[in-house]
This record gives sequence, structure tokens and C-alpha cells, in this order.
Amino acid sequence: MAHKEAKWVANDILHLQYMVIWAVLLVLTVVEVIIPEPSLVGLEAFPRTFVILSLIGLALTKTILVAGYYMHLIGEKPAVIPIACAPFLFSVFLTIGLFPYY
Amino acid sequence: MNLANLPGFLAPLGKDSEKSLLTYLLEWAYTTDAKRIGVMYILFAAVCGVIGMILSIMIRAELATPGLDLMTDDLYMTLPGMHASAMIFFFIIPMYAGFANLIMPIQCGAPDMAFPRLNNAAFWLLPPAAIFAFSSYIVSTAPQFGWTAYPPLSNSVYSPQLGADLWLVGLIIVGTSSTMGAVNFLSTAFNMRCKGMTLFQLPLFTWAVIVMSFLVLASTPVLTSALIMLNLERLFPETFYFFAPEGGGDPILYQHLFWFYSHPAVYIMILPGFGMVSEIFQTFSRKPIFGYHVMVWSMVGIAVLGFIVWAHHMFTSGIGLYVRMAFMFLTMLIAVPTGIKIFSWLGTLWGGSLSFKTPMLFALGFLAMFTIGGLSGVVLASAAVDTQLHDTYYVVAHIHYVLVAGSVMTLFAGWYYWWPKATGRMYNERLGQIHFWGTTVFLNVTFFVQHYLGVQGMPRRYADYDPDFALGNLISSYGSFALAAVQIVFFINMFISFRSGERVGDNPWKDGTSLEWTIASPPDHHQFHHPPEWIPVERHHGDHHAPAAAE
Amino acid sequence: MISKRSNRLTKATLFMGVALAALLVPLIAMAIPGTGDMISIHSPAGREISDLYNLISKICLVILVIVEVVLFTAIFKFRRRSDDEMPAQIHGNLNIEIGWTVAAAIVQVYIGWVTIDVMSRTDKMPETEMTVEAIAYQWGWQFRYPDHGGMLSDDLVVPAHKNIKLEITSRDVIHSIFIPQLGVKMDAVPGRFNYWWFNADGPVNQVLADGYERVDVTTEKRVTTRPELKSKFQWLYGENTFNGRDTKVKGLEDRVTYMAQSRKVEEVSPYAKYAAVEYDGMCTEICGKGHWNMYFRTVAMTQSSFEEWVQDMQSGSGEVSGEAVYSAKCSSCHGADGAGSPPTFPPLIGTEWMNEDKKNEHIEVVLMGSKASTLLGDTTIAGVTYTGVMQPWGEVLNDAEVAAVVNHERNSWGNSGGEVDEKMVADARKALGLPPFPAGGAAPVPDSELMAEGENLYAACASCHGNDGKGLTRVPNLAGNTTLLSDVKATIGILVNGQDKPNWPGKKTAIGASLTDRQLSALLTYMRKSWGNDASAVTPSEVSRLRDEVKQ
Amino acid sequence: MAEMVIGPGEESFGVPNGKLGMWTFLVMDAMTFAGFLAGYARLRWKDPLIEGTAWPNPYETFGVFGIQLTALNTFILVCSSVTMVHALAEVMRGNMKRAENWLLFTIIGGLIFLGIQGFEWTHLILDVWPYLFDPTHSVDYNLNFAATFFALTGFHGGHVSVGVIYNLVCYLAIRRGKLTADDGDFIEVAGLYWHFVDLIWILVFTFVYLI
Repeated sequence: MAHKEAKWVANDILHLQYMVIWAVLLVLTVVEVIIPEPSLVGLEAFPRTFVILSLIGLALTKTILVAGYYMHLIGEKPAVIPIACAPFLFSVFLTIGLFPYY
Repeated sequence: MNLANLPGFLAPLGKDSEKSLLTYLLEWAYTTDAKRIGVMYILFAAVCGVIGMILSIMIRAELATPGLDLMTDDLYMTLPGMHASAMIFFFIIPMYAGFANLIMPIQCGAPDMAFPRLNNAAFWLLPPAAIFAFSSYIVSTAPQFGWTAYPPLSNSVYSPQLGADLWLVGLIIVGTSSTMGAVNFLSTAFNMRCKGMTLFQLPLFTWAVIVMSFLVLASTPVLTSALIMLNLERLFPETFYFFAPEGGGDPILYQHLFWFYSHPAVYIMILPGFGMVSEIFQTFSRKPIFGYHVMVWSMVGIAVLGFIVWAHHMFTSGIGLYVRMAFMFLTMLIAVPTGIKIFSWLGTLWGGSLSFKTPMLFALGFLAMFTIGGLSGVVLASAAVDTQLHDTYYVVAHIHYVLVAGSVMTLFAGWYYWWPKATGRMYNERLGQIHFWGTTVFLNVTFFVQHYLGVQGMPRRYADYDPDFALGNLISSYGSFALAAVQIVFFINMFISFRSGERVGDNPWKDGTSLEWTIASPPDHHQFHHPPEWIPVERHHGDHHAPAAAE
Repeated sequence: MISKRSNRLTKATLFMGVALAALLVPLIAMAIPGTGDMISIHSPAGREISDLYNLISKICLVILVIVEVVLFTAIFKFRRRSDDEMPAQIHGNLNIEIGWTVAAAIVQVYIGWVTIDVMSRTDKMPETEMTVEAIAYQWGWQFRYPDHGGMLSDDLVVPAHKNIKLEITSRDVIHSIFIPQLGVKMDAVPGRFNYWWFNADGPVNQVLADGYERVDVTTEKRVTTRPELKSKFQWLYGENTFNGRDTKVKGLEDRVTYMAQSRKVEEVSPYAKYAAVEYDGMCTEICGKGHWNMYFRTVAMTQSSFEEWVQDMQSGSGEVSGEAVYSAKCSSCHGADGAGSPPTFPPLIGTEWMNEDKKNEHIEVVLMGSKASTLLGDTTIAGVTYTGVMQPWGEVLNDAEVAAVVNHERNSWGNSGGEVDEKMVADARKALGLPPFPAGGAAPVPDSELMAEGENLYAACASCHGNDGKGLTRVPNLAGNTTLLSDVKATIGILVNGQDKPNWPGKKTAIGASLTDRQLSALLTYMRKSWGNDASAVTPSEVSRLRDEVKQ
Repeated sequence: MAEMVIGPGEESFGVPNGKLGMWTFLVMDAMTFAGFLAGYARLRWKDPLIEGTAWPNPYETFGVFGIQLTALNTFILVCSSVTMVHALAEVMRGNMKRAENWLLFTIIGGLIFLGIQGFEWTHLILDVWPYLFDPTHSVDYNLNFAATFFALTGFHGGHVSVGVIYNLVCYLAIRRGKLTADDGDFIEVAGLYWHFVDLIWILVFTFVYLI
């Protein structure tokens, strides 16, 4: 089938790449745990909006990392990427619409 | 009619299934052939359509005269909800899925759907879901909270009956089945198109199915999550308080989630209809569609805008003033792509050479009356007017003009259009026209009157009403009885035609230009003996009569 | 279809006939006032909505006519003459497409703009003179008048020509208040208040209100009782069937109010003796079995007759008939004949509660509904378990009404369970810890509501008395204040008349005078129950009684 | 007559059918979680003045140890994502033996995650929220904190168990030799689902546990 020729190039580089991404994810998780309760590392509490925004930002970066490298979206054919990003768009519509403006 | 000489894909495959009907039916049950699954979807949807129609006749019979004379309000209150769910979830959407299964793989030049076994599983989720939903009448009182099931009416305190649980589970299963179908349609359309059939060579019906599948994929799961939340709250009332105000919940949350699904759902219920009508106008006016790219992008426009307008169903639920203004303005914008499509169809008709066979009659009837539905939608969209007209019979009139004069008319048009292709036999033209004129006239008699009832202030889902509205309801009831009677002509026509209609060749309408008119009718099990090769051509009629199917 | 040999003349006339029909049909539709004008013409917002509806309908009809005319001309002009006819294969024309896209967009934006303009006037809440709380419950409405000591009424009675603010909520499921003639429509969602306003400035027929001439009330009697239905087509020629525009003001004396099944068809409306006009009100959000039966009346009265009505209601004049209360509140579940509707609502005939010694349990069931101690878990009578939920009617019915309905149930349909009087009901309320609700008194306001309101009101006092009630130097300390806790009358006296003691830093202003009974009772309840004080709540009816005695 | 194999046509996007099907399925699944998360967001935005709707701070309710345990849980799920990717890389490279082992680690990672999640549920139901089963207890904060917690983590837990079964099927197929080196697509699609489950957990973990 046409798809087979794209052999995975130089697999050992890939291994290293996965490990790097794994380490980054680990660090981000640790940071995420510390931000809402900085007293764990002796800092005093951050302002509430900073906590929320940074947590959401970190979560999204981790999501993009996993989707990009582990789900091979990086080297994927361009047609799949809009399909992959569609749910983010629609969930943003839903969440904005749901805000209780009263 | 012994089984052996059934033509094309209807013919039994195995030796022993020729002899015994049971094995033949089992063969159909396990089939992975998209055309057979399409036929099964259509038959299932037709049965549920009849059930829905019977429920609507019970409603109109009760409302014919003021006063609760035919049934108690206990039974009546179940009818609007069950009529709506029967029609929406078990008639219109499965019927469109049936035509999509039957026609779309052929139009793409694909041998079959991308995941044949998933296709079969998606169909076989529907009958159990229908049994779940309709058995609520037998097991205990059916749900009395309409098809919208707003909590707290739909929670375990105010509708404790088992029927409500059954209905909810039935709906979740239907949602899963239609998303499975959508996954299949998208994979087939994107991945299995034959040589030369690029995305912008696809016929408009296939484009409509693609856009419908995307709508299904992104909206049905939100309904599933809303129904799961409601079910959790019904089963464990002390733990889950999603929609119970005393526990910190919010009933408006359910309405938001429900309408986030249900507005794209109304576009799911009309877009394939747009696709069918575009195909029929091209064939019967011997002219390519007016503005192919505009038609495709307006369908995509309707789909995307469809996701950001849902709160116009909740104008009177107490959401903020500026939220209402925002959603009202977006709803106004969504009328633009629909308007473009209607004008493009008029452009297709203009300058063509129109032949008035039954499919064309239904398509023209659709175009004439769907405009009324669309415009009463524009009237309802303006939030100030909606405060007076919300949940009155004006909304019922708008719903039925858009759904009956919209989706059902396109379904009839598609049925008559592809009946010769699917069965190899021509229907009786005279009966078809009687069916068309009967449906059109009685449809208007039934539903146009309801505009006035709504403006006069007659609320929806009422078992009994103030006698001021007696005359309007009388006319509407007589119209609906006649509308139901005319459908018998349709079934007679189809039975006669299947048994003894005259046989037709590959291109019965002589002007079909898409791939399905190049293969035998009914197509064989594997419709394309060799992968077809579509010569990208501006789909001219006439000189280039039928695309070359490389033998 | 069309015969081949028709010559040019007939073809032309045929074409003209069709084009004319395509034009006339929508115009005829337009002529029937149903589409042109709404019936919500009895309030300014309603009139504006009606005019907006008129405008949008006209725009839509113009578009409809264009589409239909183009469609029908295309059908007749381009019908296939000969079989091998081949039309020009055009693929669309970009500037036409851009043209109608822009045209459609402009029309939509215009409609959107006009609607936003109207909404800014109708949906925004103007300053209102009176507030009425509309409380929906399963299959009925109840209106509380906080400005008149929390008085309860089954009909929305308001002074005409005044901006009325409706605070709409529900006690169980989602309902929706809908008064078509006044253009009022808002959902009643449990757990939150939705707000709407209206000003019933329609013609009040008895008194020549300023600028409105007396509208003659036609005397045609339109009896709507069921046996009349034999002559169904009598409606066709009836005066107000289908001509849409409600020119005739539904005069009070002769309009037989059709109150569907639950309420008897009253020959003369109970508001006949006031100078008023009536409009129907109903529910439009599906709320279960009795959704179709939640009629109430909106009665717009002149100011003088409104005060007269308030006096009548508060003095509780007129003895309460148990049968009327039963048919209004209980028959939709327990059936007019007391047989109930298995398996949801239990029958009342011959059950154990009816015999002699179960009087108090019967009262408790009526007061507490499903939460009554005797009803914990599903009630099973003669083997059938009943899952229906019963309203706690104690909040809705006062002692006289409870006694009347209990007596009615105990002595009809063959039951003979003896008599019950108001005092027993009042004692039962005290035993159950429910706030007292004597006949004519104000509906008991739950303490939590009073506390919440009191807290907001106290913000004004905090500047001197401090948030903790201790207050600044030499300002009386409210925590543990003896007069506040023991002598409510003296406290009201201070608040209503103000006081000036030599050693106080400032004069105590008479803020109580400007507060309504409910606000004053809320403030007192808050002060008597916070900062360690634990005294009983003060009800609005008590405040209104003491206020008169104390006023100098 | 050449047997028509049901594979991608000439004009396909160059993506195997399975992957395209799985991605469209993941769009659907993500929207289900979007429905739950939007519901969670709306329930949380209730104004805290109304008594009984104040949202507790997750750190106090779960306790610092609870949060750290869940962070470990997230880390385990990320590890199982990594082992899944390695398994896929090995299948692509052809030595199925190593791929089999990596897949085994993925399954074990999934099971550990479910175990910790189960432990946390029992701990929460029995100790932190006894009001669930015995009405005498009560909690002053918004009851929907527990409701949304159970809905989100329960629904995600269901997806993880389906993912573990899915991986188990792949693992047995490789062991029995049913899946050979050139069946990379099958494993890749299983990997897609597993990474999706991990991705959703990252979002659910942030919203339910941290914010």
C-alpha cells in the first residue's frame, strides 16, 4: 500500500526524542502540582487568577506535547490536523456560551 | 416472487439462502454491504415514521375540539414528547443515514464503506434503542416531559416512572449509533474516493453527508453527556445534584447542553435534504448546479454557525440581556447561507429545461414551502418577538414547516429519485403525483393555521385549550387526518412497483451525471467490478452524457 | 400537464394568472390580521413587540413573494418543451452570488439592529412602582405581594397604568408565566428569580381613566360550558372567534371566564365588583400532567379599587369554602371525586386517615405534604404503592383554608371523619415548628430569606453600629441588647420614630418609616439572630400590626 | 475480476482508514468530555453567596497527600503513554519481542492507574464524603463538587479500562503472532486511543484536582 514506504527513519533518534518529551512532561506535572499550593516548596501563595491561567496554560502545553509527539501529529498528513483540533474549537464555543451572565 | 430472481445486491449470496427465507434474512442481518445496510436503515425508519405519524394523529384527534374528550391528560402529555422523539431520532436521521449508506459510497467511487462491520453494528443499535424508547408506553407511563426533558421535571422526583429511564437510555444508544455512522461516512468520504474524484468533484449529496457527519460528531456527544448527567441524577439523587437547585445545581445548565446538541441536530436533519434536492434539480433541469463552490461553502457555513446560536431556544429562560442580544444577532447571520442556497437553487432552475417527474415535484414543493419555514424562523429569531411567541403554536408551525415541508419532502423526493436505482423498477408516475399534490395541500392546511393560533397566544403541549382557538384547531386536525390518509397512496405505489414495476436501465432519468447512474440498477454486490476512474469534467450534461466507467 | 396546442393568448393569460396568484396568496395571508398584529396590545412593551413583529413579518413576506414569483415563473417559463432540448450549461455567476449574499446579509443585519433597539426598551427593567412575586407550583400559580405584608392571592391583581415588576420563581419544576394580552413571558425556574415587567395600561372599562374613552362592552353572551359543544359551528359566527384583533375589551360583567376543567365555570368573575379588566394567564413550559390547566387571571384595577381589594383580602372577609379550595388545589391530583389516580396519587375515600382519631395526622399531611412524618417513604394503600409527590400546602393555605379543605375531605364522598377547626390547625403548625399563618395574615416567610435580606439592609446601619454589632464608642451595642431581644415593640418605635439621647454622638434617624413591613421585619430578624443573639424571628404581619400602635 | 480490497482509494488523504476513523472517533469522545467539563465549569461559576454553593478548595478536600498521590497517578499514565510509543517504534522497527514487552509495561501502567484511582474513590466515599450513603452527615460546600468529581473521573476511568482491554488484545495478538511487523497500523491506532485517554486525564486532573 502507498503508505508503507514511509519507513520510520532512524528509530534510535526517536527513542531519545520520546525520552526528552517524557522528562518535559514529568517536570510540567511537578510544576502543576506546586502552583496551587506553593507552601510545599516554601513560597507564599500566588494570586488566584495567575494560578488558574498558569494551570490551564500548562495543561494545554502538555496536551499539545502529547498530541504532537506521541500521537505523531507532527509528521502527520495535513488533513488529520484540523480533525484533531476541532474539539478544542467547539468546546470553547460551549464554555463561553455557558458562562452564567444572568 | 421467489428469492432467486431478485436483481443485483438484493439477490441471495449463498446457495442455501435462495431456498429458505430465514437464511436469506439472516444473510441480510449479518451483511457488511453498505447498500443492504442502507435498505435496512430505510425500512426501519419507515416503520418508525408510521409510529410517529400515528402518535401525531392521536394528538390532533384530541385537539380537534376543546375539552378533554378522547383521552386523559395523563396519556396526552406523553404524546408530544414521544411523537417528537419518534420522528427526530428514529425517522428522519436514520432515513438520511439509510440514503447516505445506499448512495454515498457509490458516488465516491468507493467499493464499500471504510468500516463495513462498524456500519452493521451502527444499524443494529437502532432497533434496540427504538424498543427501549417505545416500550416506555407498555412498561409504565411514558415520559411526560416532551422530547426536551428539562430537569427538574425529568428528574426522579417529578417523573419517577420507569418509562422516563427507558426513554433516556434509548436516546443515549441512538446517539452512539449515529456517531458510529458519522465516523464511517467521514472515513469513506475522505479516504476512499476513486481516481480523479477530488474533494471538489464530489456530488453535493456526498458533501451534505460529510457536513452532516461532522455536525453529528461534534454535537451528539454533548447530548450524550447531558443525558448521562441526567441519568446519574435520576439514579443517585442524593449524590448527583447537577440540575437540582437545592444541591447547588442549575436547571439552565441542562438546557444549554441540550440545545448545544439540538440546534446542530436540526441542521443534521436538513442538510442531507439540501444535498438530495441539489442533485434532483440538476438532473431534472438538465443543468449543473448554480455555483457549486458557493453551495459547498454555504453548507459548511451553516454547520459552523450552527454551533454558536443555540441559546435562541432559551430566550425566555432568564439568561442575561446581552447574551440574548448576542445569540439573536448570530442567529440572524445564519439565515444568510440558507438564503444563498435557496437563491442558488432558483438559479439552477432558471434557464434549465424542467421535466416534472415526481422527484422534481417534491423538490419544487420543498423549495416553495421550506422558504415559509425559514422565514418564520427569522421572525422567531428576533428575541423581542420571541418573548411573545416562544412555546406557542407559532413555534410548532415553524418546526413543522422546516421539518415536514423541509426534511420529509426531501426524503420523499430522494426516495422517488433513487427508487429505480435501488430496485431496478420504475414507480407509477400518476400515483406519485397524487401523493405529491395530496401531501402539499394538506400539509399547508394543517400547519399554516397554526401560525395564527400561535400569534393568538395558544401555548404548546396543551391537552385542552381556551375555546377561542377551537376553529383553528378544527381545521388543523382535519388537515392532519387527510395528510396521513394520503401517505397510504405512497405505500401502495411502492408495493406495486417493487413487485411489478417496469424494469429500468442504468440511467432511468437519462440525465443523471454522478457515478451511481453509471452502474447497473440495482447495483451488484460489489458495485464497481474495477476501481472506477472519474474523469474530472465540469459535469456537463448532453455532449458528455455519462462519465467513462473504465471497464 | 399543459396541453401542447394552447396558443399564445392563453399562454399569456395563464402566465399572468399564476403570477397574480403567487402575489395575491401571501397578501391575503397578510390581510388576515392574525399575522399582522399580535394580541399583546394592552401594555406598552407588548405594543412595541407587536409593531416589531409586524415589521419583520412584512419583510419576510416580501422575501417570500420574491422567491415564490421567481420559482413559479421559472417553472412555467423553462418547462421542457421537447425531449432532446439542451439548456445552456452555465455553472453559476459570481457577481450574482455576491449580490444576493450581501443583500441577504443587509436584510438580516437590519432586522437584528431593529430588534436590539426594541429589546433595549422592552427587556430592560424600568423603575417600577410595585413588585409582585409570582410563584409557580405543579399546576397552579400563587402571587405574593411583599409590599403589602406578603399577602397571597391566586390571581395577579395589579393597579393599572403602573410599572409592575414580576419576580418569577417556581417551587418544583420549570414553569413559565405567560399573559398574552400583556406580552408577559418568562420562565419560572426553581432556585432562582427571573424578572419581567409590564404596565397594564389597557382600557379599564368602568372608570374613564385619563385619555381612554369608555369602550362599549358588547352584550353577546358566549357561554363556553361543555354541553354547548353540540353546535360546534356556532363558533364560526361567534363574535370574537377568528377576527383576531381584540377590538372588544373583554368586559367584566358578561365575559364568562372559561377556567378549563379544574375551576368551575364562574358565571360572574369574583372581581366583578371592582373597576377592573381581566386578562388570561397560563403556563407555557411543559410541567407535567396538569400543564394545560394552570390558568390564572391578571386583573388590572384602578388605584382606588386596588386598595379596596387589598383591604378585602387582608381582612379575610368572606368565609372560605372547603369545596372551592379542594377543587382549586387538590382535585388535579386526588380527582374531583376523591378517587385519586393510581399509581401516582392516592384516593381519599375510606383511607385510614379519614377515621375519627387521625385528625391531627390528616392536618399534618396537608401542611407538610410528602415530608409529613406519617408519609415517610411511599404510602401503600390496599396493596398499591403511590409514588406521587405532594406539595407542602402549609405555605400556601392559611389556617382557615386548611381547616375548610380538611373538613371537606372528611365529610364528602361517604367519609364521616368529624370536624376540624382553625385552632387545631394553628396548634399543629406550632407543634411542627412551622411559622404561624392565621387567616388574613401574611404568608410565613422562611427565616433564611429574612436573614439574607436583613443582612443587605444592615449594611446601611454598619457605619455606626459596626459589622459586629458592637458599634463605635458611646453607640448602643446591639449584641445582647436587652430592648432588641425582649421588647420588639419598643425597638420598632425607635426605628420608626427615630430617637435622640444626650450621650449619643448623633441623632438616630427614623429609617424605619421608609422601610416596608417586610424589610423592617427582615432587619429586625437579622439583628435578633446574629452576633450571638438568639431571639425569635419577627414576621411582617407582626411589624405591620405593631407599627400602627407605635406611630406617633 | 480483481478482488476489490477495501483500502484507501487513489484520492485518499494518504492516511490509513483506521487512523482516520480513530481520529474522528476521538473528536466525538473529546466532545463528550467537553460536555462534562463545560457542565463542571458552569456549576463552579455559581455565585458563592447563595449558601451551600461555595466550591471547596481541592487541596483541603483531598488533602496534600491526596493531590500528590494523584500527581503520581498522572505520572504513571504519562509513563504508560511513553511505553506505548516505544512499543509502536519497536513494531515499526520489526522486533516484535521488544514491542511485546513495552506493550506489557503499558498494560501494567494502566492497571496501576486504575488501582490508585479505585483506592482514591473508596477513600473519598468512605472518609471524606460519608453523606453519600448516610444522610445524617452533611457537608457545607457545594454538593456538586463530589458529583462532578465522580462524573468526570468515573467516565475517564471507564475509558482507561476500555483502553487496557484494547492494549491487552493487541498484546495477545502479538504474542500469538497474529500481528506481525507490517501490521503497524493496528498498533498505531491502539496507541492513538491510549494517548487520547492520557491527554484527557491531563485536562481532568488539572480541572478537578488543581484548580
